[in-house]
Amino acid sequence: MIDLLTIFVLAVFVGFEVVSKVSTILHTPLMSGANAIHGVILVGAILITGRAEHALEVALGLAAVFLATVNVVGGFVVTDRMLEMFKGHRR
Amino acid sequence: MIDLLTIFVLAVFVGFEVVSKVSTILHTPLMSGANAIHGVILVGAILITGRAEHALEVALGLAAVFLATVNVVGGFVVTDRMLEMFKGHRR
Amino acid sequence: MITVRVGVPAESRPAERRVAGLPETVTTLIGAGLTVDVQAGAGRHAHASDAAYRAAGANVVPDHPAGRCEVLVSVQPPTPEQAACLREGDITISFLQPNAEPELVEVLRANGVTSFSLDLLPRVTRAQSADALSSQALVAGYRAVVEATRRLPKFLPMFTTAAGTVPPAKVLILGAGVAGLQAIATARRLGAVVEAYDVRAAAKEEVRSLGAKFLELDLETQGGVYAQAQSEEFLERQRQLIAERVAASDIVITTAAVPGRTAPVLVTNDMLKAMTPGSVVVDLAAESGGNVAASQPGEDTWLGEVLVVGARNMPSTMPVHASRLYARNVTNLLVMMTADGRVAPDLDDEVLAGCCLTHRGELRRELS
Amino acid sequence: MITVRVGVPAESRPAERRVAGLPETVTTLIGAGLTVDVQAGAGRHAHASDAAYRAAGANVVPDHPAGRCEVLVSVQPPTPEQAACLREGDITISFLQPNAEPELVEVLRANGVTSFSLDLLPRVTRAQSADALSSQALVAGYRAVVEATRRLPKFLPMFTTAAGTVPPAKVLILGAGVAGLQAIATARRLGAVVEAYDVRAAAKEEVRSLGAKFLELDLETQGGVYAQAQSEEFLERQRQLIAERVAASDIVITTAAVPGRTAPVLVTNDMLKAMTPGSVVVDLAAESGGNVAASQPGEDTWLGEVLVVGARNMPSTMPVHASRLYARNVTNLLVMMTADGRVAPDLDDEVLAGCCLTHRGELRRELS
Amino acid sequence: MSPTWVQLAYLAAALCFVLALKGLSTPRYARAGNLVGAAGMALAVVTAYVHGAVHNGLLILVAIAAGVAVGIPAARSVKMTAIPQMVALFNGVGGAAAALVALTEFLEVAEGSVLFQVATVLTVLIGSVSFSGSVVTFLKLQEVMTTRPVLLPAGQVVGVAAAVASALLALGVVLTGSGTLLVLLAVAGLALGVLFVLPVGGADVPIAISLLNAFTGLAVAASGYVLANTLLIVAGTLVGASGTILTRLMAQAMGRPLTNILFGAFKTTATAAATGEQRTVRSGTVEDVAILLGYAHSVLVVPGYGLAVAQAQHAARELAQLLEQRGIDVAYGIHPVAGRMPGHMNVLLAEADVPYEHLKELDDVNPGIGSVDVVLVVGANDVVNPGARDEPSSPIYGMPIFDVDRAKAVVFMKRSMRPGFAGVDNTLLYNPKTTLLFGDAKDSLTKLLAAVKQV
Amino acid sequence: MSPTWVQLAYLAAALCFVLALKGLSTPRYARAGNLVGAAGMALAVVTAYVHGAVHNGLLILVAIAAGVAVGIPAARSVKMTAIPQMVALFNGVGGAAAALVALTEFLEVAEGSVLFQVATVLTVLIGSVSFSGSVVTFLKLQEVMTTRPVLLPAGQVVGVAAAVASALLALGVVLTGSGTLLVLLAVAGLALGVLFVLPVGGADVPIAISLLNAFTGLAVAASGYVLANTLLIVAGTLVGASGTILTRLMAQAMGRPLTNILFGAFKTTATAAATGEQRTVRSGTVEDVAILLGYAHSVLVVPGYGLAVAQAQHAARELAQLLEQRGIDVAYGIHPVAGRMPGHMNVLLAEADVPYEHLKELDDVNPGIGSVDVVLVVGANDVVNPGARDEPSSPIYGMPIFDVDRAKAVVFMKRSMRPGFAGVDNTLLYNPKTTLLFGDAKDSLTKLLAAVKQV
Ligand SMILES: NC(=O)c1ccc[n+]([C@@H]2O[C@H](COP(=O)([O-])OP(=O)(O)OC[C@H]3O[C@@H](n4cnc5c(N)ncnc54)[C@H](OP(=O)(O)O)[C@@H]3O)[C@@H](O)[C@H]2O)c1
Ligand SMILES: NC(=O)c1ccc[n+]([C@@H]2O[C@H](COP(=O)([O-])OP(=O)(O)OC[C@H]3O[C@@H](n4cnc5c(N)ncnc54)[C@H](OP(=O)(O)O)[C@@H]3O)[C@@H](O)[C@H]2O)c1
Ligand SMILES: NC(=O)c1ccc[n+]([C@@H]2O[C@H](COP(=O)([O-])OP(=O)(O)OC[C@H]3O[C@@H](n4cnc5c(N)ncnc54)[C@H](O)[C@@H]3O)[C@@H](O)[C@H]2O)c1
Ligand SMILES: NC(=O)c1ccc[n+]([C@@H]2O[C@H](COP(=O)([O-])OP(=O)(O)OC[C@H]3O[C@@H](n4cnc5c(N)ncnc54)[C@H](O)[C@@H]3O)[C@@H](O)[C@H]2O)c1
Repeated sequence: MIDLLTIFVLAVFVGFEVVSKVSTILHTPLMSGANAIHGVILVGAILITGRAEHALEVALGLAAVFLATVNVVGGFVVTDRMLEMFKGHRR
Repeated sequence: MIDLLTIFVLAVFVGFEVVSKVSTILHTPLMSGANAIHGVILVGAILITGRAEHALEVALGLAAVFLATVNVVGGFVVTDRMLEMFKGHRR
Repeated sequence: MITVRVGVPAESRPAERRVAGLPETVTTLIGAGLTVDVQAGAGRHAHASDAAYRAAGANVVPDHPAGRCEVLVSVQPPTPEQAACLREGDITISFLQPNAEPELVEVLRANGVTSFSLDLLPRVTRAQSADALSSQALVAGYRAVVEATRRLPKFLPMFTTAAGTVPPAKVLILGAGVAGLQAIATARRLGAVVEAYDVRAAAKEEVRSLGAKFLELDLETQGGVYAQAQSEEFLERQRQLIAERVAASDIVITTAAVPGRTAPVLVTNDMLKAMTPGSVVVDLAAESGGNVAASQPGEDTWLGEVLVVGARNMPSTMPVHASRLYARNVTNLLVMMTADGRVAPDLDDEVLAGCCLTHRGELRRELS
Repeated sequence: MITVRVGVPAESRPAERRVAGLPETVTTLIGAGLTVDVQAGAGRHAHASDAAYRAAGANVVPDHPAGRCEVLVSVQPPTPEQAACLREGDITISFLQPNAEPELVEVLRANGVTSFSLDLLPRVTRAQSADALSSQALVAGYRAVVEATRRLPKFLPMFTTAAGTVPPAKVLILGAGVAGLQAIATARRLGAVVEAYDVRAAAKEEVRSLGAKFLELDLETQGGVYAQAQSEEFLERQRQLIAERVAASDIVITTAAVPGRTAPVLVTNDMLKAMTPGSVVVDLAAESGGNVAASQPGEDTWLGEVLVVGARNMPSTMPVHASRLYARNVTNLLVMMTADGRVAPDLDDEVLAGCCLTHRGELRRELS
Repeated sequence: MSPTWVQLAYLAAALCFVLALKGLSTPRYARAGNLVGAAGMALAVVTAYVHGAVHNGLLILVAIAAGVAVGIPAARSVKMTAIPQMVALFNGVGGAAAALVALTEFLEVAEGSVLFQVATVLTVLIGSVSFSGSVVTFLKLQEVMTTRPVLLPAGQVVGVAAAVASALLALGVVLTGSGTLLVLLAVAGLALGVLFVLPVGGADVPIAISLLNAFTGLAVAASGYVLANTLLIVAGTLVGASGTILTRLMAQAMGRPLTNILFGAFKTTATAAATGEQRTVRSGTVEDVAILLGYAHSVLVVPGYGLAVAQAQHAARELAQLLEQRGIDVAYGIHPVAGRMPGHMNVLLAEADVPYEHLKELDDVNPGIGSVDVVLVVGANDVVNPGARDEPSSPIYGMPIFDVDRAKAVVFMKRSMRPGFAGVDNTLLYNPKTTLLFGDAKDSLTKLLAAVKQV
Repeated sequence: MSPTWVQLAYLAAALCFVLALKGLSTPRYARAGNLVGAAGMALAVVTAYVHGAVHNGLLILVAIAAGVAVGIPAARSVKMTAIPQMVALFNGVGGAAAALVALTEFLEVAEGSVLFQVATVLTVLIGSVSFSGSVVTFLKLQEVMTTRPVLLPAGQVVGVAAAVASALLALGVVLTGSGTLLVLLAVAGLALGVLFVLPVGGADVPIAISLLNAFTGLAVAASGYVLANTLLIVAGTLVGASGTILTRLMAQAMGRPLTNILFGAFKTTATAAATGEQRTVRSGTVEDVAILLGYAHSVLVVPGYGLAVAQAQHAARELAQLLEQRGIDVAYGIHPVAGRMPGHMNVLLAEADVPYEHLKELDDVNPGIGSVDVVLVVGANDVVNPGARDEPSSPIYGMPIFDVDRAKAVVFMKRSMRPGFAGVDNTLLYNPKTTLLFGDAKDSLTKLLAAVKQV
C-alpha cells in the first residue's frame, strides 16, 4: 500500500510538472487529452465485468464499459480534431 | 517488483522534468545538491550495519556509514555555501 | 451646360510665395466637372511651371482671373480692386482675414459675392480636410524650428566628442497649438531638450505625447482648480515662470495666438536680456501683434546679444509643400460645395455656413 | 621664470567668425602655467565678451598679438604681414593650409618660427583630442543639412495629414567622412530618407551604422574584388550611379574631399538638370575645387530650378560651438607640448612631428 | 496479483500517458502526444481484455463496440464551437463509469479493508459529482439552460446540507459496508455536482469543466485503489494533478481567482463593461491576444493619440518586428488626423525607426482590409469609429475612417470605455469581433510582446 | 517489510528530495530547496537509525560523527574556487559507500534472487566507477595532475578490455554468487573509472563530474533494489535522472556535444578562443549574463561602434529600462571617440530616446567604477582597452578609456575575437572578470532581454 502511495505521490509530481509550462493556446486541447486519458477507467470496467457473475453486476459493469468507451474514443478523437490547427502551420 | 519499477519510471520522469528548465547559473549548485541527496545511501549503510554480525561486515558497513556521512553533510554544506549569493538579494 | 470656371491667380501681395492651385489639384477639380484658369506664373515659387498646369488640363491665362471666372481661389484675399471685378454670385475662397480688411469685405458684400474665409472654418471633424489654418500652422511650426536652428550659433543635439561634450540646446515653446506642437516635435527630432507651455487644459497631455516637458503653473493648490485664466495672480505667476524658463533657453518659439484678437505679449524685453548671448527667439505671432515685445514682423532684431526673429508669412518660406497642403484644403472645400459640375454652397451646412463671410449682399459675421 | 604668453587674435580673414580661444580654454591654459593675451573683440561672433575673457584671467590687448607672445593660436593662419612680426622660436598653431599659402610658409620658415598646421595632424588615436579637422567637419556636416533644409521648399519629414500625405525628402550624401556621416545622421533625425556613397571600403558599414542606405557600385562581379578605384569602368559606373541617385533626390550634400588635392567633380551640370525643380545641392567641398561642377564657394547659384549652395567656411555659420570645439582642440595640442609652464614641442613625437610645418628655419614638408 | 506481463503492459501504458501529457503541452508535439496517449490506451484495454475478461467477454466487446459507435460519430460531427460541451459530456460519462466500477466492485467484493472502502466511497462520490456537474455544464454551454449564474434561493444552505449529507453517508458506508447507503451516496453526489456548477457563469464554465476533469481523474485514481490496479492509480493521478494545475492556469489566464469563479457566485466585478449600458463588450487577456497574433498571417496596427500619450511607439515597433520575424505581414495604418497634430503618428513612428514603407494610408488599407486577420488599434478611437461612415447623425459623420470592422478580428487597446477627441461613442467597441485590452498602451504592448514570445 | 511508519517517513523524505531538486532549479528557492533536502535527509537517517540499527548502534553513531567531523570542516573551509573538486570528492565517497553497502549486503545475504544479484553487481560496478572517476577529476581540478586530456598509449584498447572484463566478472557474480568475483568486479570498476576520466580535458571536467554524479545516483537506486528500500530507489533515481539531464544541459551551455567530451578526447574544436594564443577567454551564455544582471545593483552600458553596426540602440535601451524597472541603477558610458564619428553614440541613443541624464562621460564614470557590479560592453572595444592606459608601447597609449577592468564584472558583446578600429588586441578580453557573449549585439541584447525577464 505504501508503494501505491509512493506511486501516487510521484504521479502527482509528474502531473504537475509536465503541465506547468503549457501555453494558453493548448489549455483546451490539453484538458481534452487528459479527459481521454482518464477514460482508462475502461480497464477497470473490463476487469470488473470480466469477473462479474450476478446479472446486476454484469449490467452495471457493461454500463461502465460503454460509458468509459465513449469517454476514451470521444476524448481522443475530439482532441485530435482540436489539434488540427497545429498541422502545417509555420513555426 | 513491478511496483518498484513503476516507482523507478515515475522517479525518472520527476527527475527529468524538475531539472529541465534550470538556468545556467544554477548548474553547479544543483549538481552539488543532487550529490548531497544521493548521500541517502547512508540510510542503506545504517541498515546493513545495523544487522551486520560478522566483523568484516561491520567494518565494511561502518566504512560505508562514514563515507556516506561525509557525502551527506559535505554535500549540503557546500551547496549552501554556493547559494549564499542568492541570499538577501532583492526580489 | 456651361462649365463653372475656377480661377487661380498669381499671388500679388508681398512676401506671398504660395499658390492656391497646383497641377495635381487642377486634375482633381477637372475631375469634379469644373474648368480651371491659372494665371501665368502663378506657381513660380512653388516650382510649378505653366507647362505643368497646362499638362494637367488648366488654361493658362495672362491676367488675374477675377471677373472671368465663377470661383476665385487664392491664398491671400484679392485686393479691393481685384474684388471689384467680381460679379454677383461669384464665389471666392481665401484667407480673408476680415478684421484686417474691412474695405475689401465691403466691396465683396456690395458686389453680392459669396466669399468664404478659411480663417473662419469651423474646426469640426468633418472640416479637417479643408482646415488650412492647421495645415499652414504645421508648416509654420516646422519652419520656425528650421529658422531658429539656422540662426543659433550652437548645435541643437548633444555631442560627446574628443574635443569635449556639447550639451543639447534647450528649446522653449510657448503656445502648444498645431504650430507649437509641430515645433516641439521638430526640435525634439533634432535632439534638443524641449519644454512647452500653454493655457489650454488639454495641452499638457498633448505636449507630453510628443515626449516634451510641460511647464506647469503651480496654482492648483487653490481649491483644486486653476486660477481664473485672467486673474492677476495667474498672470503674475505665468510671467514669473516664463521669465525663468526663457532665461534658461537657447531657443524660444512663441506661437500663442488668440483667434481674431491681438496676440498676448508673453516675452518682455527684460526677459530677453536674461538669456545667454547668441540665443534666438522666433515669434510666430509677430504678424498678429507679437508674443514677444521686441519682435517686428519680417525682421530680425538684435536685443543685446539675443536675436529676435519676427515671423512674417512663415509658410511662404517653404512654398512647395505649403502650397500643396493649402491647394488641397481649398480644393476639398470647393469639392464639398460642388455637385455634378455645379458649385452650389449649401449654407445650411455647418461648415460652409461657418466660413461664409458675405453672401447675396449680406455680411454674415460681425467684424471687430 | 617668465611665463610663456599665448596670443589669441581676433580673426581678420573674411568670412571667419570663429576664435581660437574662449574663456574656458583660457582657464585651462592658465592652469597649465601659461599667460594668455586676447585681442579685443576676438570673441564677438562667438558671443564671448572681452569682459568674459578678463574674468577668466586673460589680458585683453588692443592689437594683434603676433610678436608680443611666444605662442600664437588662431583659426585661420596669420597673414604674411602678421607672420612677419613673429620672432625666432615663436610657435604658431592654426589651419595653415600650406599648399594655399606658399608665401606665408616662406615667411614663417625664414623667421625661424615653429609652425604647426592642424590640417596636417596625424589622425592617430592619441591625437584625436586635437583633431580640429574632425571637430570642424562635425560642424560642417550638421550645418550643411541645416542650410539645405532651410532652402528646400519642402518638408524633410513625412507627414500624413488631413490635406494629404507629404512624402519624406530624399537626401543623398556623397562622401561619408566625418562631415558626411554627420550629415547623414542629421538628415535622418529630421526624418529624411537618406542614402550615401563613398569610395572608402569601411564607409559602407559606417553608413549603415547610422541607419542609412549605402549605394553600391555593382562591380564586385569581376573576380570578386572592386575594380581599380581609378579605372575607367569604375569611374563610368560611378557617374551612372550618382547621376541616377542625384535625379531622385531632393537634397544632395557633397563632402568628398581628397586631402591636399583638388576635390573630384562628382555632380555635373547635366545631373543637376534631371533633378526635381526646387531641389537643393550643398557642396561642402566648394572651397577645395568643388564636388559639384556648378558650385561657387560662398554663393547660392541657380542652375535651372535647382539651387546649388557652395559652402564657404561652413563651421563659421555656427561660431559658438565651432569655436568651442576648435579652441579645445588647439588647447589640447598646446598642452601636449607644455610641461611645467614651458612650451617645448618634442618633435620626435609622432603627432607633433606630423603637424609641424616649419621649425628652426627648416620646411619639414613638401608643398605641392 | 496479475501476471508480470500484464503489469509491464500497464506500466508501458502509464508511460504513454505521461508522454501524452508532455506532448500536449507543446504545440509542436501536441498531436503526436494525443496519438501516443491513444496507443497507450489501446495497449491497456487489450491487455485488460485478454487478461481480465474471464467472463462476459462477448458482452464486453458489444459494450465497447456500442461505445465506439456512439463516441466516434459524436466527436467527429460536433462543430468546432461546440467542442467544449462535448468534452464536458465525455468527462461526465467517464466520471459515471468510475462510479459504476467502484459500485460494482463493492457489490462483488464481500468484505474489504477500510482502505478499500474509503477508496470506494471516494470514487463513487467524486464520480457522481463529476457526472452531474458535467451534464449541467453541457446544458449551459449548449444553451439548453441559461448561461448566466443560477442562484438558487438559499443555494448556499442547500449546498452545505448536501455536502454534510454526503459526508455522513460516506461515513456510513465505511462503517456499515451497506450497499444501499452507497447508492444514496451516489445520489447525494449527483446533487452536489449540480449545486456546484449552477452558480458558475457563462465565461467561467470552461474552468469548471477543467476542474471536473481533474475530479474524474481523482475518481479514477481512487478506483485504482479499489481494484488495486497501478495503471488506474497512475493515470488517474496524472489527470487529477495536471487537471488541477491546468484549472489554475486557465483561471489565471482569464484573470479570475479560482475561488471567485466557484464560490463568488458572480459578485459582478464592476468592470468597464458596466458602462456600456446593455451592450456587452468582450475584454480579453494578453494571452488571448498573443495567440490571436501568433497565428495570424497579416496584422494591421492602427495607432492613435493614445499611442502618443502612452509614448508606446517603441513598444509598438518591437511587437511589430517580432511578428514580422515570424513571417507575419505587419503594416501600420496611419490616419490623416490620428493624434492631435498633423503628422503626429509620423513623428512618433519615425522616432521608433519604423520604416516608411510600413506606413499605409486609408486608400492603401481599406480596399484589402477584409483579408487582414487582426487589427491592433493602439490608442486610436475616432479614426476607426464606424459611426463616421454609417451614422449620418454622428458629429463625425463624413470623416474617412479605417474600416477595421471589416477585418477578421480587432484588438482595441485603451484604458477605459471613454470616448476619444470627438466625444462620440464608438460602436466598434461592442462589435463581437472586437477584443478589448484595457490598460495603458505601452504596458499592454510590453506584456503582449512577452506573451507573443511564448506562443 | 518495514513497519508503516518507517515507510511513511521514507516517503516524506523522498518528497523532500523532490522538492529540494525543484527548489534548486530556481534562484529564488534554491537555498530553501537545499534546506528541505537536508531536512528530508535528517528524517530519513533518524528513521533508519531508530528502526534499523538493531546492532552496532554505538559504532554507527561514532562512524557518523566521524563523517560529520570530516565533512563539515572540509566543506566549510574549501575556497570558492575549489568547490568543484570538493563536490567531486563528495560524489566519489558516495559512490564508494554505495558499493560497500551492496558488497556488505551481498556478504550478509546467503542466497539472493537473480534480480538481487544483478542489482548488487550494478551497484558495486557503478559505485566503484564513480569513486575512482571522481578521485581522478579531483586530482585534475586540484592540479595535482595535469588538467590536459591524458591519452594513454592504446588507451582505447585498455578501456575496451576493462569494460569486457567487468562484464564478464559481473556475469560471473550473477552465475556463481561468488564474493571474490564481486571484489574483483569492484577493482575492475575502479580501473574503468580512471580510464573513463583520464582523457577528459580541463574545461570539460565539471561535465564529467556531473555525469559521475548521475552514476552515483544510479548506484544508489540499484542499491535500493538490493535492500528493497523504496527511499533509496526514489532518491537514487531522482539524482540519476536529473543528473543526466543536467549533464546534457551543461554540455549544451558549453556548446560541446556530450560524446565529444567523453570520447572525443579533445579534437580541439577550433573555437575563437584558439586565436587568443595561450590566453584563455571565458564565453558565457545569455542566461549566465542575465543572472549576473538580474542580481546586480548597478550596471554601466558602454556602447561602441558595434552597437551602431548592429543598430542595437533600441534593444540596448529596452534592456536598460527593464533593469531600471527592477531597481537597478543603469547608466551609459559615452566615450568621446566611441563609434566612427564624433557624437555617433549620441545620435543613436537619442534616436532610441535614452534620456540625456543617463549619458555619462569618462570623468563621471571612472572615479566610481569600482563599485559598478556589471559593465555591459556593447560592441565597443578600443575605448575600454586597458592597454591604452597601461602599455606605453600600445599604439593607442594615452587615449583615455573607461576603466571597466576595475568594475566587479564585465560582459563583452561582440561577434568575434577580432580587434576594433585601432587593430590592437584587447587584454580585457582575457581578464578573468570578463564574460564574452559572442554574436551580433542586437541579437544578443534581444536574447538577454528575454532571459532577464525570466530571472
Ligand atoms: N491630427 C490632428 O491634426 C488633430 C488635431 C486636433 C484634433 N484631432 C482629432 O483627434 C482625434 C484623433 O483620433 P485618434 O483615434 O487618434 O484619437 P482619439 O479618438 O482621441 O482616441 C484616443 C484614444 O486613446 C486612448 N488613450 C489615451 N491615452 C491612452 C494610453 N495611455 N494608453 C492607451 N490608450 C490611451 C483613449 O481612450 P482611454 O481614455 O480609454 O484610454 C482614446 O480613446 C480625431 O477626432 C481628430 O479629429 C486631430
Ligand atoms: N568617434 C570618432 O570620431 C572616431 C572616428 C574615427 C575612428 N574612431 C575610432 O574608432 C574606435 C571607436 O571605438 P569603439 O570601442 O567604439 O569601436 P571599436 O574599437 O572599433 O570596436 C567595435 C567593436 O564592435 C564589434 N562589433 C562590430 N559589429 C558588431 C555587431 N554587429 N555586433 C556586436 N559587435 C560588433 C567589433 O568586434 P567584432 O568584429 O568581433 O564583432 C569591434 O570590436 C576608436 O579606436 C576611435 O579612435 C573614432
Ligand atoms: N477639430 C479638429 O480636428 C482640429 C483641427 C486642428 C486644430 N484643432 C485644435 O485647435 C486648437 C488650436 O489650434 P491652433 O494651432 O489653431 O491654435 P492658435 O494658433 O489659435 O493658438 C495657438 C496656441 O496658443 C495657445 N495660447 C493662447 N494664449 C496663450 C497664452 N496667453 N499663453 C500660452 N498659450 C496661449 C492656445 O491655447 C493654442 O494652443 C488645438 O487644440 C487643436 O488641437 C482641432
Ligand atoms: N583616427 C581617428 O581617430 C580618426 C578621427 C577622425 C576621422 N578619421 C577617419 O578619417 C577618415 C576621413 O575623414 P574626413 O572626414 O576627414 O575625410 P575627408 O574630408 O578627407 O573626405 C571625406 C570623404 O570623402 C570620401 N571621398 C573621397 N573621394 C571620393 C569620391 N571620389 N567619391 C566618393 N567619396 C569620396 C572619402 O573617402 C572620405 O570618406 C574617415 O575614415 C574617418 O573615420 C579617423
